[in-house]
Amino acid sequence: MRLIIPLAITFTAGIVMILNFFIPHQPFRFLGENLQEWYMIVASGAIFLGVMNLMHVHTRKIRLKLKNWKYSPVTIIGFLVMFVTGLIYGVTENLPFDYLFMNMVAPMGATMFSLLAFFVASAAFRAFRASNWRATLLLTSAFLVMLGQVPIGAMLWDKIPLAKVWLMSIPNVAGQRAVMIGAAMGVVSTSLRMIFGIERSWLGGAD
Amino acid sequence: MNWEILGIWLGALVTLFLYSFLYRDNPFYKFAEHLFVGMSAGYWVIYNIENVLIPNWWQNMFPEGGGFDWVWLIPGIFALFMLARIWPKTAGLSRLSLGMIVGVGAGLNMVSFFQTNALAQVKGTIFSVASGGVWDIFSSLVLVVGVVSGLVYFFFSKAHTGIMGKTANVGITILMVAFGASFGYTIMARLSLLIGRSQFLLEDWIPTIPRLLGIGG
Amino acid sequence: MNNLSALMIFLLLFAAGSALAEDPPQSVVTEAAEELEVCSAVHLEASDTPEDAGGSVSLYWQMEIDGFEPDSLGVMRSDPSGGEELIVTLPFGTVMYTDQSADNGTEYDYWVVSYSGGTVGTSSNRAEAVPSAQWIYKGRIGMLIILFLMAAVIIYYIESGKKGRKLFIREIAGLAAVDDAVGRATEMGKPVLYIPGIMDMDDIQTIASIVILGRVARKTAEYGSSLLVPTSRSVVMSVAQEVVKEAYIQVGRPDAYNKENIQYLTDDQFGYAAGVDGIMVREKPAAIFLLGTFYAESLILAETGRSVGAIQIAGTAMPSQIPFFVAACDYTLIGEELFAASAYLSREPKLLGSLKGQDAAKLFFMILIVIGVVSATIGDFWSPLKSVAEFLRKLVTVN
Amino acid sequence: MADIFEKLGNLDRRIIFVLIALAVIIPIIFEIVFPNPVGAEPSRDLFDYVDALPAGSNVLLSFDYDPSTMPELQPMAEALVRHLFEKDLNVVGMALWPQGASLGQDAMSSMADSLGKVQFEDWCNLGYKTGGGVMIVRLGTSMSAVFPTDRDNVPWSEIPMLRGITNLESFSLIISLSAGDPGIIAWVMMAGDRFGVPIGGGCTAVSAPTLYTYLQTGQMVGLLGGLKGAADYETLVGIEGGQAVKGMAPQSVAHIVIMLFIIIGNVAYFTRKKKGGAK
Repeated sequence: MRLIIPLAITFTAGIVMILNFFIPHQPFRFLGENLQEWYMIVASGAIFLGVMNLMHVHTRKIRLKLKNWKYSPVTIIGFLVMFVTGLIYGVTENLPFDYLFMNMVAPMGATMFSLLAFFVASAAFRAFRASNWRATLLLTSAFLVMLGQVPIGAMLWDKIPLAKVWLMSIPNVAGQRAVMIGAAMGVVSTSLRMIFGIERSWLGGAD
Repeated sequence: MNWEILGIWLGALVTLFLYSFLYRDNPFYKFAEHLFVGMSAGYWVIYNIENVLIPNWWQNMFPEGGGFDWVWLIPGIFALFMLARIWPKTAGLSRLSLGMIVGVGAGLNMVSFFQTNALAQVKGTIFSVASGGVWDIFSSLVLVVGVVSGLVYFFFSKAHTGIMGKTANVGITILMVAFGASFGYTIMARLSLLIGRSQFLLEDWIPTIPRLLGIGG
Repeated sequence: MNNLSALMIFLLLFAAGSALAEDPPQSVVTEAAEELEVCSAVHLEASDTPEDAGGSVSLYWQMEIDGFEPDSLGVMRSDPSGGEELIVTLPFGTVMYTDQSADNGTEYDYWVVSYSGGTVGTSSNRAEAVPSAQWIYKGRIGMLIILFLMAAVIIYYIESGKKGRKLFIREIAGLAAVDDAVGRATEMGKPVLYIPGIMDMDDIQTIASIVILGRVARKTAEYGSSLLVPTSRSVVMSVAQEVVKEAYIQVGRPDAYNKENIQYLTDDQFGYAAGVDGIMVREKPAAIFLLGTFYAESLILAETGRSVGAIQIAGTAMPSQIPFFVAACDYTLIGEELFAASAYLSREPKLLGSLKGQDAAKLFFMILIVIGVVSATIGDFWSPLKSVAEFLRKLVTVN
Repeated sequence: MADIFEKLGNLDRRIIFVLIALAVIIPIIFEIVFPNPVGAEPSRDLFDYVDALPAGSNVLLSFDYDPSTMPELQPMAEALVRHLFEKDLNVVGMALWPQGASLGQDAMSSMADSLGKVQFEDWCNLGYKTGGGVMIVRLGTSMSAVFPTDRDNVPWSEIPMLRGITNLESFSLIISLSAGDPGIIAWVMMAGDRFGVPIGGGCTAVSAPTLYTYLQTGQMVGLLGGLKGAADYETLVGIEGGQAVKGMAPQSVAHIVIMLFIIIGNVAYFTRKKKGGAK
């Protein structure tokens, strides 16, 4: 019983969003556009739940002196500094909030992102072994494309860049398409199961 | 104190702290990681307030010219239901908001995935394979066979044996070639990021060291 | 009538322009420019904005190039009652406008005037239009039909599954390994780490991942190993708490449920990656699940997980990230396999039925592709078949 | 001997990390520049197409990007503009992205100064116009109607080089430097397919694979993909030590390091397998 109303809301919202795509007429247009915006507002508002959880986890860690609790104040202070400067100064350029973002948050993001340069190398070293013929194909195609990306490929043989273009535009496109079409079927079927309440474990309900 | 140089130093220090993770977990990384989680969480809260809650909600509910648009109470109430999770007694209300979120997501995803992931891709695969030279014909055939056999690989309700199994094998083979190519191709973009960070350290940060020590300009 | 007047204006201006061009000395041109009118909009076309909720008229025009340039343009409208109004002032250079303030079924007259020095200089031809609302996007009918048929087939198989029809499902290696992975974690006394992707609850891959989380949670509850779920979204955290708690209750171990294990880190993509990396190296999980929507952080997580020696089961429908999971994880659910997971793990007939429905839909598309390619190819030599291919392409075209 | 391979096969990944870091840092510090031979690639196709255009032809260059993708696209813009000027082609610039107009202006005016080209006679910049694909279709009927003036409000009629230009069909080639949507795809579908104007382009590495399909179908005459494409064009045009060519040095070294590791990994794997088989 406690699931009936949420499921009814899911059903209504889902059907409205689908009809909105096919029917330009009111009220679907109005409802469809608004529902998307409403969703955004609810999800944005929910971020307070998250940060409360974050604060709770770290204060608890400090209180109970759990492993690595000494670092928890760093998270709490980091959060408060951003939150308070943001509330006081807003997001205007060159004010403290923006300064902290540009000089700390953004560089940290860029650094984490750039770790990928190292990880692609270690993953390639470990995973690209010609252990069976399928793995050999994976390895060969990766190797050819890498060669084609840099001048040394063309130095070895001027057809290598062409091989790269072929691999990227034929087998790569074929593979991506198969994955995409298949995934779309999965999405349609999963969405249907949600909208019609066939799968309801995500609401914490029995199946 | 020069704010610009301080900014470069802050950026450089957190960059080096995070890179230290490549060696192994250590206090510097732990510090930077905890700082990053906290600061970015703070950033996103402010971002959500400034870029969604104020313009998309508050200013819609109380338009500039004065007045009050009651429609915008609805998302406000749903958001409150969501926050009602904080107290165990009212936690059940959040299911109503979850129902809304999942419904919108399911409906929206269903049509958009179906359009861009299925129909557009099928359309792109319907073409004549008989154009161009021998090599072009071969390429076109690989493309079509690749898509169709790839789809056979994803069949769940039939055992992959006999002709079905052979076709699925062709499918997974083409998928592997595709994954390899995609992996090899992406390496360049990933290296560009590292080059960017290295340039920051080498060209922006290191030159400030002699200046701070009073050597050179 | 409208066309005629437009033509006349155009001819007049053209005549003025060409007469001017014949004047040879430059000084004369400057003098003449003062006599010249401000250049006006021409070829104004007004039509009901197609496929909308009504109340909207699309206007297109061009600018005459001979003459001096106006300060701004005004779009004028009159309705049958005779009332004239200026609906918008636009900067010079604009060549299109959509009037959103019209009433359905009313016949409006539109014209564009050029302002110069605060006064109306010239005006364009008049164009009339009647706005109306439409009930369907014409370009999407084909998609509607296919989607409806597919939904019907999937629901049919779900129903037949419910009725107890025996349904087969092929082996999916990554899912067959779930038990082993959780069991291994229990033996080693180490936790299981579950990453539901970095997107929010409106993302269908996240939803699929949360459903799988429910099944995995039941296994960890049965085996008695601890389950860590760091999330990047508040809503996902809430749902994950709900789902895991329910799973522990169903298995009869509500005491073993620990709310603190399901925590929010940050919405930031790489902040989240940094936090999860930290959890991986410090908690040293024996099994890691990476299921949901992933972007560039996929390999940051998978390589770190690999380095702590965990069994990793990944799955995503993001084509660009699958290669990295394939390279760094023990098992990878590719695309649709992620969506098949909940059916596979639960073996519930109604869910297995939906898989059967998906297969039927794939078969339909495969046949569509094969017929399309064959008819397009033969169509190159024997034209009647070309129209078959054209028809199929049109069917799957969405506007 | 076999022990070495055993060790190599299970190499500590931190050794790989160090070598990758060195591979990137050393070329940056020492400003190493490698030769960049260009094979039979889509970038050469574009170069050859431009090279074969008769002097005095009109070329439309659309700057459809913003500062975030400058590292990849700006070197392309500079190399392309230089080539177009050297071939005495008339270059008409425009932009589908707001900030593209000024980025294009930078590339064209600096190159024009050094090559002695005159604005309004050899080149001009029509600026940015909103509307993407719809706007392109209108360019197909009349250019001056959409662009009554250029970027700096100089009227169309006062720009001498535009006299012979009525619509898109007046151009021998359209080149779009594209960071996304609207960009090359809009040009191919709206200008190439409808009006039959040849389309060439340059794009970021990320979007290149999608666009390769247009090369295969002949809807595009050539394509510069990412930094490599930019470096190719710089080489073909003969720019010494260009931005993109320089940027390719750390890329090349790091790629070679990764490839060497893949080879080492496989050699070690097969040596061990052989040893295992002999037992």
